[in-house]
Amino acid sequence: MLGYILRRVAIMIPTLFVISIMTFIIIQLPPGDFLTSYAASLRAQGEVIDEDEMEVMRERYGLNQPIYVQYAKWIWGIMTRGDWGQSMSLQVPVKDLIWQRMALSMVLSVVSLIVGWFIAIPLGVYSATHQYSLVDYIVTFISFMGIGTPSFLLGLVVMYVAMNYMGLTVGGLFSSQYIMAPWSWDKVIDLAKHIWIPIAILAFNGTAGGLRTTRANLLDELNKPYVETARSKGLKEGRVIWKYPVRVALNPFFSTVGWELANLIGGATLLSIVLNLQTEGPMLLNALTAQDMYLAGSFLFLLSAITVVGTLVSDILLAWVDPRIRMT
Amino acid sequence: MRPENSVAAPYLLEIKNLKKHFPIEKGFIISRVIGHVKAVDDVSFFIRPGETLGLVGESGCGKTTTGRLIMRAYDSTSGEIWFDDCRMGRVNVAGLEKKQLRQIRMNMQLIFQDPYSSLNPRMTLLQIVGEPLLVNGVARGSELQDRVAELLRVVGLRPEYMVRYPHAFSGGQRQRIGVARALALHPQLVVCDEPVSALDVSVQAQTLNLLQDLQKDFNLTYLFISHDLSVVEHISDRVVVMYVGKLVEHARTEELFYNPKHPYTEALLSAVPKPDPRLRTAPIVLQGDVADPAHPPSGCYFHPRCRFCIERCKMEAPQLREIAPEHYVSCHRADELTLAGVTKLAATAPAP
Amino acid sequence: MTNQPKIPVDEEAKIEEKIAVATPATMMWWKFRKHKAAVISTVFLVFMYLLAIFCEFVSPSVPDATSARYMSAPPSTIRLVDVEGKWHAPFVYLTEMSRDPVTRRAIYTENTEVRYPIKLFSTGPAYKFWGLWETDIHLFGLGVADEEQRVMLLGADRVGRDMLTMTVYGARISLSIGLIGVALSLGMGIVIGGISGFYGGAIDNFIQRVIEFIRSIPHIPLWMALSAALPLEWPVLKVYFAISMILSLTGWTSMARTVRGRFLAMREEDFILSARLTGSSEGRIILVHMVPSFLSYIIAILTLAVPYMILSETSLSFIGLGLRAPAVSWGVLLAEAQNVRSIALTPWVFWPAVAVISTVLAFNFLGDGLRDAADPYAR
Amino acid sequence: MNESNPLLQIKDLKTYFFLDEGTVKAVDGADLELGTCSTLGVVGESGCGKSVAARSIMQIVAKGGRIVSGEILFHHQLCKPGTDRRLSEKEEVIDLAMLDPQGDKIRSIRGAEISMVFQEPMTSLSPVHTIGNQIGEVISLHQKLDPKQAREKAIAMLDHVGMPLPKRTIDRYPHELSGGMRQRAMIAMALSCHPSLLIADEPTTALDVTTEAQILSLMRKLQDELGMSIMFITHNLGVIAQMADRVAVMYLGKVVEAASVDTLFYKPLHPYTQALMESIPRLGAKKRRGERLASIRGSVPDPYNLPKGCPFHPRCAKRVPNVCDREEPPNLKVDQGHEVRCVLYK
Repeated sequence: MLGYILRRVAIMIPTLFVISIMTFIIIQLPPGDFLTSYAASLRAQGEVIDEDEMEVMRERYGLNQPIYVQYAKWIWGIMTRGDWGQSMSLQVPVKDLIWQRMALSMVLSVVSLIVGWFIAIPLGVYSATHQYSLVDYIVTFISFMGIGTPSFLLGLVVMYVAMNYMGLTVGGLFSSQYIMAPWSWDKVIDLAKHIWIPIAILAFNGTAGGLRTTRANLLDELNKPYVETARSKGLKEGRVIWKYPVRVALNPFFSTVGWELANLIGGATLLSIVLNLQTEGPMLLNALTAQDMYLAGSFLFLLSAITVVGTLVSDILLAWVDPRIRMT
Repeated sequence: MRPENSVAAPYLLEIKNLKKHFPIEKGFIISRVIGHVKAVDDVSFFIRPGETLGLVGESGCGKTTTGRLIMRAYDSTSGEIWFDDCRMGRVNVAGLEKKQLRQIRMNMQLIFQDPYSSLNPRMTLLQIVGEPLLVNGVARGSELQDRVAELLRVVGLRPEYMVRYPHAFSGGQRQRIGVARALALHPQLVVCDEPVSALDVSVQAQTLNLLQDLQKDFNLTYLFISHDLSVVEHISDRVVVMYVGKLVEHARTEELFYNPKHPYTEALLSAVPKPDPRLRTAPIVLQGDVADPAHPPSGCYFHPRCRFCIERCKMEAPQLREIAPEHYVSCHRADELTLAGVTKLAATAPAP
Repeated sequence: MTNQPKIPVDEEAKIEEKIAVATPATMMWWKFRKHKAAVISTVFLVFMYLLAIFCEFVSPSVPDATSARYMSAPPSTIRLVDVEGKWHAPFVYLTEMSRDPVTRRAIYTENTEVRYPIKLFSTGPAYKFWGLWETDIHLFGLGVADEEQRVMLLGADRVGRDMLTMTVYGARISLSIGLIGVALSLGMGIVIGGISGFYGGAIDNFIQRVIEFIRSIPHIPLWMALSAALPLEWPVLKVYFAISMILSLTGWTSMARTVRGRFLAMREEDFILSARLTGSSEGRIILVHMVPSFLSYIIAILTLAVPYMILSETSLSFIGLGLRAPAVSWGVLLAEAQNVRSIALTPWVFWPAVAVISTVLAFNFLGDGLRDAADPYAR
Repeated sequence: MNESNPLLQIKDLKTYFFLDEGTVKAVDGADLELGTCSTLGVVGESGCGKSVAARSIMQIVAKGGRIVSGEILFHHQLCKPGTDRRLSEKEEVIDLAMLDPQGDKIRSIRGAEISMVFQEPMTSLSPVHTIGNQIGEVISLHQKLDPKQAREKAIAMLDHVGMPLPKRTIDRYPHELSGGMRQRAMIAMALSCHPSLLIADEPTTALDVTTEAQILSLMRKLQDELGMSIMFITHNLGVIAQMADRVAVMYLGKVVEAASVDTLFYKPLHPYTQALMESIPRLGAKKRRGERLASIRGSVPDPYNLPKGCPFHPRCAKRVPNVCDREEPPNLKVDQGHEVRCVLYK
């Protein structure tokens, strides 16, 4: 098992390297660079920027160097100094911007994932064991709704309902007085008061998907002979179901943690744009439109890295829970 | 049907030292071979024209792989498969090029075990049975229909069924369809891979009878692969017994069943539950499990389970040798052992 | 063959001839028919696609018909009974706009003096049908000048465009981008997955690694980055195709995996081996035996991929990275409604969202039904 | 067999499946009787209802199916734990057909008084739990033992069924064992609470012939040692001949013939039984080359539309026109312990 984990970690490192190269290429794809789009936005406001000044700035950000030099400098900075480069639009080091936002994104996604599962599993089990019952139909329909409604639309609906019927303005993760404040107990409580709405929205999506998976897998497992064996032992029906087929049907959950997390992060990105949350979403969007390449690149790289790590974790989890694929 | 060969070849099929080793691969990005499963390991036997050779053994003994190697469904690792083709003469199937192989396959056909997965559910009987005729350019159009109708009639199905799909038929009927397809090109050799194992008891007999009748009518030669010794005894002229990829005994049916020379054959015969409550003899119960073909034991593969095992059996793998005319055994002690075969039953079944 | 049959003809159980000769398609249809939600969804989707195909004709207005007279106007009330209690064919009253003296917001009132009956095949704003024929015939309308009175079933947006018209025009792009995206993914998926499954070995290994790699990048941020790279000055059509390309860039991976998986599973089937042994060529085996067997399955998977594409386009356009005005897609329309305040005051601008959700839902049900029916022989 | 001492009596059992496609009368009026410490063989082809009948006894009929009518009388021997069942004097008769399939009563019988061994030893054991976990569970459930004691009992049981290295095997997962070993584990699990009845549903069908011989001799040995009855379900007449005391032949949900094993093999009365006996190739009965087997024409009919009258009549060589296709034959007692459902013996 340990050897398996070590091997997997070993092949993860080159993967991350390739990803970092890919992200760097992707953010270099737009024609022009930060300065051209900066100049364009200035021009839109009626200001003019002169060519010499542009050249100086280009020099300072290293934008006149070949792309591989830029990449090498960036990745070297990350590996040796934890320096993710400079955000050109915000004029601060990227590392000062990303960590809190990424952490909040992770909290949002992981909590939603767990909440979603906690609802999805019992409902899915009930639905599968009561196939074609009224509850099953309702649950199935709602899960279809959950799959069909993307989180950002749901976010809009929630905002609309909150505003129209409750007179509330939904949005953000903090009350205004805490946004810039340093972390404190009160700030955490304030966060909890706000974050439940996006969590509920994301968890609804997660529940819908999880429910379908649980139900479908369990329906397959329920017909397996080992369930009959368990029943023939004289176990209570609940124990028969929960100890055996549910246990087997949950394996796919572990194997998909990685993808689920990636999906959730994607959904969370959009939702946070709609709800204007202080997570990575809005900042990534701004960075992309402004061609703030180090900021955007760092976010992209970190998001991919999370997925890669998530996949690794899910593979290890699966090897841990399923003796059939346990590796030596 | 078949032009008379000027020189009568003694064997229709002759297998010499056939081997198939499947590599066991392991590794992440670059996989490496860490061992081999010796699915078929140095097997030699022959089949004469018009006879039925039974091939028996327990699951994993390599009998199905042997059948498929003969058909060249897989390529063998080494060894020769000599087939006396009615047009091309005696050829080594193992070494044939694609084009010649196509020719040869018109004279060798396979009947499968599972009557469900072996018929394409999206084709009508006309398409299924007619496919060999069509792709080999033998018949088309209305001639194809006539031929298929005839084939269906031969296997005991109504020609009108030709427009139907396999889902309309029971397991036994499907197996008849499989037989019709195998016969379409008038093959010389038919490899029957457990053709009745998946069928109900009452349908088994119909199918066995059909195979026997067709053999007579079309002068077919069968390689009959089965794990059921009673069926093999019923249908075969000669029998080959395999154990973990190796051929352990090969003899005429009566010889093998009444006078086995290999302890494994003896145990196998003894283990078959006899359908007669008055014959409740304690079988020779073998200890342990069939050896793992990826990690076979040293010497004779059967030695850990053999009650006659001596030191030599653990060290040295026995060679196949002819201890009586046409009785081949691979056992060091074949000459000295007196083994029990099947006790002759009263020639009649219990009276109705 | 000269032999006389010696075997007695099987005395067959009475099989209903209808079932016995049912083609695979018929069997699938019988199975599909049982899935009520899928059948209803099919009808709904056919309706939506008809709207999208004939959007110029079906919509009572044209998308560029902005009008200060109808800014954020609510849906018109269709009436059958007039104020005097007399019955008429469907009609609308003249809408009059005034402004709230304090808030300066537009207030719309009905003038019950003037009735406008709704006509079928009435004249309206001129358009070019499919960009080919100039005409001014619409499916329904009032037959009067736009500035005089409009019938707006779904109200109007901020700049006074008819929401029904916008939603129907949006359907054309949103619904077709799903199909094009899926078609592109399918093409790539089948070719690459087929190569992977057919050749196996090192090629297969390499392709599998590439697929795993692509899948390890979260889709939405990747799409965001790629669509942010599209030059702003590109024309609508170019952006449209670029967006479908971006969407299928990740979509093909799952398609390729499915195709490969099926290919590998199918190669092991006895009936494939049988076909090979009877001398069928590889081409025949693939075309006659393999493709029909997984075609239905692939179609079901495709159907489930379409809504994903539609949603992705909507998401991208919504955050301003996908299509942009003047293109009309549901995402673009929603992006314009993005301001919550505008949704609260004029909830009808949310209609495109309803269209998105119901379409996606219908596709999911349809895909579910197709998947169930895909293999009528599954036992 | 000891007729005065029945363990299980099934009377006119009907178990139907109500499915979308129609009603399947899987068991349609079956009568079976099983004495203490004896073996009843139930033989029949696929779809004859033999497995469903067995599941009806345990009340574990699959979804969509239920017992429609009939009695399943189980003579529950009340004895102190650990004493020989054969010596018990008090007994309680329970109609299992009347019990709630999920109730406490039937669950206290399942696994303890009546237990079952299934056909597929691979899929009948949970792939994600160790052998010890699955055996220990049934022991601690019915015998109220703590986990440690249950584990020891499980090891002892594995040893009893001839599992090599039971102390190590107990922590193995099913996929790490061979087919024969898995079936031994299944048997250990089924017998761990010393049931008075073991239902074995094709326990050797998935096994090779040498493994089959091992399992059959193990079952015989255990029956002698533990003093239980076995209901042995199989389609293999050879296995039946070797194992059973009494045999019931089933066809399309009905018991068409029941007799002692010797009578059934030497004096079968029902045309179906006779045809079955003649249609199997017998080892050592080889006659001339190319000799044909007697066969039963046609195949088992579709369960959704069964033939009228005697269910076997369309395939029967001895059918009486206008009788067999009209009336259902009654169950006739032709001899001591020999019953047959055929109008020929009226």
